[in-house]
Amino acid sequence: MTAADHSEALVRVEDIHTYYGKSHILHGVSLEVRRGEIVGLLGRNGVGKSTTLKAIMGLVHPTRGEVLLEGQSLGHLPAHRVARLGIGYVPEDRRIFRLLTVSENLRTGLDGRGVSEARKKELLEMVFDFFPVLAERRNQAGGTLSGGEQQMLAIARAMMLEPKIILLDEPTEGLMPRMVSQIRHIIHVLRREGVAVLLVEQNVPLTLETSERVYFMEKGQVRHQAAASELHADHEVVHKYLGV
Amino acid sequence: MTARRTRIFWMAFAVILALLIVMPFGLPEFWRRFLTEILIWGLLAMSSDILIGYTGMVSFGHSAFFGLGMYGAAAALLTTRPPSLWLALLYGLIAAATVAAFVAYFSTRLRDIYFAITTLIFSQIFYVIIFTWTDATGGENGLAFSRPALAIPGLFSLPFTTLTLYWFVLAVVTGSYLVLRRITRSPFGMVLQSIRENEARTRAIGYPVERYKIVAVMFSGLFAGLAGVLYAIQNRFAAPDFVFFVVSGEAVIYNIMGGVGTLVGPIVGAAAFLLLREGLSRLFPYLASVASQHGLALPGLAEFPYLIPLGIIFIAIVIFMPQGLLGFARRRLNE
Amino acid sequence: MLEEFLIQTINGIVVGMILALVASGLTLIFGIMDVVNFAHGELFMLGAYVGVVTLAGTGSFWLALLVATLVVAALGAAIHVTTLRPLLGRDPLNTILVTFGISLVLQNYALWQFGPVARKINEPFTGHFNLFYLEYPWYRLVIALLSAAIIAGLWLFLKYSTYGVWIRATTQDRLMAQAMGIPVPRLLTIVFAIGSGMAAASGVLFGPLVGVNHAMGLDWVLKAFIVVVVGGMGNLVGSIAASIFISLTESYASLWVSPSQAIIVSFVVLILTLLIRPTGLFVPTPK
Amino acid sequence: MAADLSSAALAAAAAPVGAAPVLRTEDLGIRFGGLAALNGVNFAVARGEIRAVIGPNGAGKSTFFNCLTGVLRPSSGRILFNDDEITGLSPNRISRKGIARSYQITNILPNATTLENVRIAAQSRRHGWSLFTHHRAFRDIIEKAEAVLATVGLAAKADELAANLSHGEQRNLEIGIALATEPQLLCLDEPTAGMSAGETDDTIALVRRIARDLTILIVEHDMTVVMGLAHRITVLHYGAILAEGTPAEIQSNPRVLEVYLKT
Amino acid sequence: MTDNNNRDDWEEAFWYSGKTTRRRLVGWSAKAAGALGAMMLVPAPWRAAFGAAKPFKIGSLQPLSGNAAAGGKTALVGVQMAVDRINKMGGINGRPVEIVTGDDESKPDVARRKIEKLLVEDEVDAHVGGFLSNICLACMPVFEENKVVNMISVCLDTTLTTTKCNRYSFRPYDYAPAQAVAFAPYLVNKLGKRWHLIYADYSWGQSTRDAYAQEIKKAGGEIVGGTGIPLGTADMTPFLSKISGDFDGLFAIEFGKDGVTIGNQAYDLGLTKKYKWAGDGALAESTNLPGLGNKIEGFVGINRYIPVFDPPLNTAAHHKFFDDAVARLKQIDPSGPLPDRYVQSNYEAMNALKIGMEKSNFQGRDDTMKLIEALEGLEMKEGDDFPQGDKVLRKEDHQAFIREFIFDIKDGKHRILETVPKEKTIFPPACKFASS
Repeated sequence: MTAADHSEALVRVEDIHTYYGKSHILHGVSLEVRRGEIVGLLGRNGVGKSTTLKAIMGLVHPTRGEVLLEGQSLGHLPAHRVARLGIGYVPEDRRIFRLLTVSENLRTGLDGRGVSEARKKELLEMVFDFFPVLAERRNQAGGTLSGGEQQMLAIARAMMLEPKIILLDEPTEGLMPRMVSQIRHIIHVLRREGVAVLLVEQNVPLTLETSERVYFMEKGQVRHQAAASELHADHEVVHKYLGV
Repeated sequence: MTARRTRIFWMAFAVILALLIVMPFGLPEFWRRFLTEILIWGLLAMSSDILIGYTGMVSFGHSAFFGLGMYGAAAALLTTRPPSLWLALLYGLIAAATVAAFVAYFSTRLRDIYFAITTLIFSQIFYVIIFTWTDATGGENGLAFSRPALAIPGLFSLPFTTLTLYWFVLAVVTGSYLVLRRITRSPFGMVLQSIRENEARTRAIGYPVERYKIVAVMFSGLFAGLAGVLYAIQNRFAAPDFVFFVVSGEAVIYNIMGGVGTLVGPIVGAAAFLLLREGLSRLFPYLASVASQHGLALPGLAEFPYLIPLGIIFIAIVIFMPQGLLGFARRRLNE
Repeated sequence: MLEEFLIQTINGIVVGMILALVASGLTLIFGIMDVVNFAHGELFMLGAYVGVVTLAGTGSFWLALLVATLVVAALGAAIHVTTLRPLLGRDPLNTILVTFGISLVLQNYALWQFGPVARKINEPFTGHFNLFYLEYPWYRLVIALLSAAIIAGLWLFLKYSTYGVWIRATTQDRLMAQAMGIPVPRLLTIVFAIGSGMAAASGVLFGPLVGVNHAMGLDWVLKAFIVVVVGGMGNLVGSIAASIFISLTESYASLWVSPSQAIIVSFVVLILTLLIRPTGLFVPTPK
Repeated sequence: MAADLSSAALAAAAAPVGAAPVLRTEDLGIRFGGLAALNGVNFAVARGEIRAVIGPNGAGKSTFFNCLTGVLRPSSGRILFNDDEITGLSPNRISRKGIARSYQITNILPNATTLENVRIAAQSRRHGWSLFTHHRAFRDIIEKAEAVLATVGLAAKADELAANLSHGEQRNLEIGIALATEPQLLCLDEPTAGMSAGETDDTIALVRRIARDLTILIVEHDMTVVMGLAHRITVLHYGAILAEGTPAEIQSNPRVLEVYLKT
Repeated sequence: MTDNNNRDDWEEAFWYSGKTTRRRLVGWSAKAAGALGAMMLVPAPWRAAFGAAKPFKIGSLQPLSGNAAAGGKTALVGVQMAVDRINKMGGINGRPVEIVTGDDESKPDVARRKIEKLLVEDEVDAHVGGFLSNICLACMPVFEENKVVNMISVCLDTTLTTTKCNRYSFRPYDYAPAQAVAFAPYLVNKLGKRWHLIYADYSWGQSTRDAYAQEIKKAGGEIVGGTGIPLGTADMTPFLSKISGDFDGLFAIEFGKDGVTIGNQAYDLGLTKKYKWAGDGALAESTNLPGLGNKIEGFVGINRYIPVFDPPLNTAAHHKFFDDAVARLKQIDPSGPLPDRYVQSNYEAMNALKIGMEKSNFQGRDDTMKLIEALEGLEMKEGDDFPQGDKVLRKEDHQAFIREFIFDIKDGKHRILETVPKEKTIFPPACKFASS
């Protein structure tokens, strides 16, 4: 691991273009997330936010442009290699393994990385500390959890990789307000732990409140970026890109 | 399709058809017969393209339709004196359509691999029945019969020669192609393609999808049966082997090899596969004879199992030509 | 009548277990990889041949079983890397065709390499017990038990091992599994190798009941496919249940109707099951 | 909860055009496993009305649409369309009765042209079983399709592959497909999802235009759209109707503010 | 976190680096093929002896791949043996003989194509071969159409020389009715009166079953039951375990792969101990014996050929045939099988054709009618051409009648129990040639 200055970009996305079949999804997206930073990515449905996260993760390979992690190009590295380099992914619809138990879901990211048994235990304990409800349900099939619990499991599962950054795709979608505040809490905890977060959200207040910087996307491009603190005052921009 | 594209298409069609008409003149007897057979297998493959390429259903039951067409023709040719070409066609088509209707009624309730497996099981049922019911079907030995003449009662009657049989088959296959092409461009055919693209949406805009699928399977089966009748007429026998699911598998292979959803692709696929197989089966004996003319005896070379290189080439084609031989032209042929 | 019924029950279960062993490798490959492996019967046959060769060399049936499993598993891995990986993400139809090509190659290779004469695998022990009017060989029961043990081993592997958890995760969501750092391409190769190894093991186990020849895989593969679909693709328990179900149906049917009709009866039963439970008989329904 | 507000009679009485309800549900419910996704929904919409259905994610809005259009079979209750019971009919039968819908996630034929997408929908009422005539021979269908494309503003893109349209154009095509089936009731599921502000305005205008001859049900998150379009609004929450009323009433309803409008 | 990543590298090198690796792979296989070719270089054989004489082309259609490949491969050995011997001895009418083989892949559609290739394109002068009955039947009209003599060499189906007989096709070996005539008295008198028949449930099995049922009854025996088994059944136990009751013997009509299966499984269930165990000789063909092991001990069968030197097979001619066949079979199968009746009947069919061609001074297809007349009623004498024994090719139906051996299996080897002279195998002809 190269010693890195904290101001240096952890993840840098440089002008990526992606296609789905014939349709051009991303038209040159560029953004960066610094070490330990929480960054929001806002935009309407279908502007390419989720695709951006997938491209960082290596689940979609850009036809042009590149993704760099700590200055190293990820090239066309398959997603499992990207994951092991320290990027955690929490997808939009959570996509937990429904027929696997909670602990099996957590194990998927833990095993086979040469992590010592002791460290594995430690990680599990840590996660169960954050999410006591998961500890209670550790032997229950993932599919039987409630929506909020599934969301926690999805985040916990990503945390097991000890990532440098977590890509969070609409974590509050479909959650009750109580759960939403729990997500807010989790993001704060991640910040405290020094894990960077790239957060895609529809929930603007939550994003503005948790993020340090925010990018706005429109039509497959990043159109605007600003510090979250400025945006609290600047409803114009928010309205322009989100229509709220 | 723009008027210009239409004109180009029909010009190409006319040129290829003309080439096909005169082609046998340049060919020795065996290849005339082989060409006839390629057209027949091509028709079978084309019939299953209606399902694979246009409706998005993969049928492993086409051997049943093909085989029943054969046995239907056999029934007509064995029971009527003199054997009548038109009766053979009629019986064969009725047999194939009946079976297709039966199979379609049940199998179209299922989708994807379940549809495929159900059609496969149905064809196996017919296979077992035909294979073991020796009294009626001749069992494994099948049925042999004589070839009818090309006749219109009261007008003329010509015995088939290799050449006239080829033209007859070419006419039927060309006619079938035109009919199928028209069907795929009719409102009905557009619904089939809509089902392939998006079944749920097609249902949501008011189409009874199941009924469309049943009719599609029946049409497909009818043309598969037609291919069966032609095969019976060409080769003068019907055998249970043709009902075995492997024949359906071959039809699927021809489709994928040639390019699905093009109608002509499957014919090209059939031609490519059959020619490749024939060519490879000749290659090793040929190499051995060349070697022995140069004073070398290579024991075992002539008997080298040519199906091994066939398999390898086949695998390579699937891997490196994902769209099939004609897949690149799909949009153009389809509009 | 009762005697015949009991005998057919035992027959049905024994045949069913062998079928289940063949099918479980197939369903594993099917469920996780979307690969309809038409070469499965040929892997079964090659397993039997490797068994014959090892048995001739060492004299140990059990060693032959082990060697055949490992050799064919390695072959399976090689086949996967060279021919199936390039098809990742393509229409599953392509895999049907490629595995058809593989079966063509393997079958003709076996004929070429091993020759046309039927070979023999001697059972590791003989002996029988009396079952009403029949002498029933112990070995048949041992096959059933061994098949059950191998399947149970597979189940334990899937349940508890790291790779097992990964395989199950990948079955459910390949993309997400990859995003969790599971090396999916390698995992798919391993799964194909395991499936191939299981086919080989069943080939060796079944060898003593029949002769070993190049076409022996053909007799199983069709039925195994049907079983896999009826059991619910990728569902191990479903395949076992479906295997025993179809074998028992056929065995019982042979009590009442002629053998060929018995096959038709079992086919009809299968179609009915598919119509009633279109996605397989024993699919768990996640909420 | 709020049963007094949601009775069919009340809804009918308040309808702007004042006609009898074109669609009514009585005690509609559906369960998935143990979860009640819809629970005793009594709903009515009058002919000519634009009715918005809003509510948080997971409130049952899409499930409600799926029940109306036959994708899901309700576990209890009845659905009446023009006083005709349509509960549990297949989607194609319901479509033929005159209910059409657009989808939240774009649901078109991506590999067909824009015109073909609409034409195939228009053809569902006539000539669908015609086998041997070229589909281009049916001028009436093509004219109908072209008219629909003109309505949704896609006439210029008629020969473009649907997959190559922009997101906003695809959303409008989605509406066009539904319109081409000549419905009496059109259910729009988040028609402006993911659109830019300009596109959204166009779509609002489009919905207003087509609403002259139709009854429209619309599910939407974008409150500017909802408030600008709807005659009345129904708020769903946890599978039940939480409130119903004019936009002004809803905006000032404290319970609605609590569960939905405030985050 | 990166310590275990290397494990993936080999596969990525293969997979993700794409074309270069693939090209290398192609290079390897080309080299391997080259090496293989070099290994096969062997000096040329005799050839110059015939000078410019145009060889006779003899077609031989055999299943060399697919289900029936096992039999087809040994069958082809028989034809090759005969042809090599003929060429060494000066050919036929002063001209060498060349075999043109065709692989029918055990499929009738392929067979049909291949036979047309042999007859129409290669213009063979005559044909020796045919293994699967359905293929023989499917091809018969083509011989008639092209006016070419077809010496069938293995096909078992009775109707080939009865209801579907044909002027151009000959069967210079036995068929089921003749074997039944020869075998039934032995079965009834030496083994037992009451028989249960197990048969392959398709046309050959069914017609053979009928022949044996008729002859066993004629010999004073009784048929108490029958069990059909579908072709290609991997586990026959469910069918076999239904067989019970009080009778003397089980008679099995199975061949090839299914013969091996039933031999093993009937033994496993104790049926072969409980009942007398007999059947068509095809079940215990010498190429099947390795697959049957000791489970076939005591089986009594009938066959036209068995690879033993008991009298009357202790002749110099048979030794010559046997040694040559063993050497050649070793080349196609490393386990070194003994010759079976497929080798024998193909070898003798070719020799019968040779004699016919010599008798009619056959020069080409134009002489086909003369050749047919020469073959009709042809008497063949035991000797180097016909090590199996004397035979006659009956004029009325082109069916030969030959000496049959009733044998059992002892210590894994055939043993002659009784020799049935050809006169005692005669079954009346039932054939009407279409007048041509």
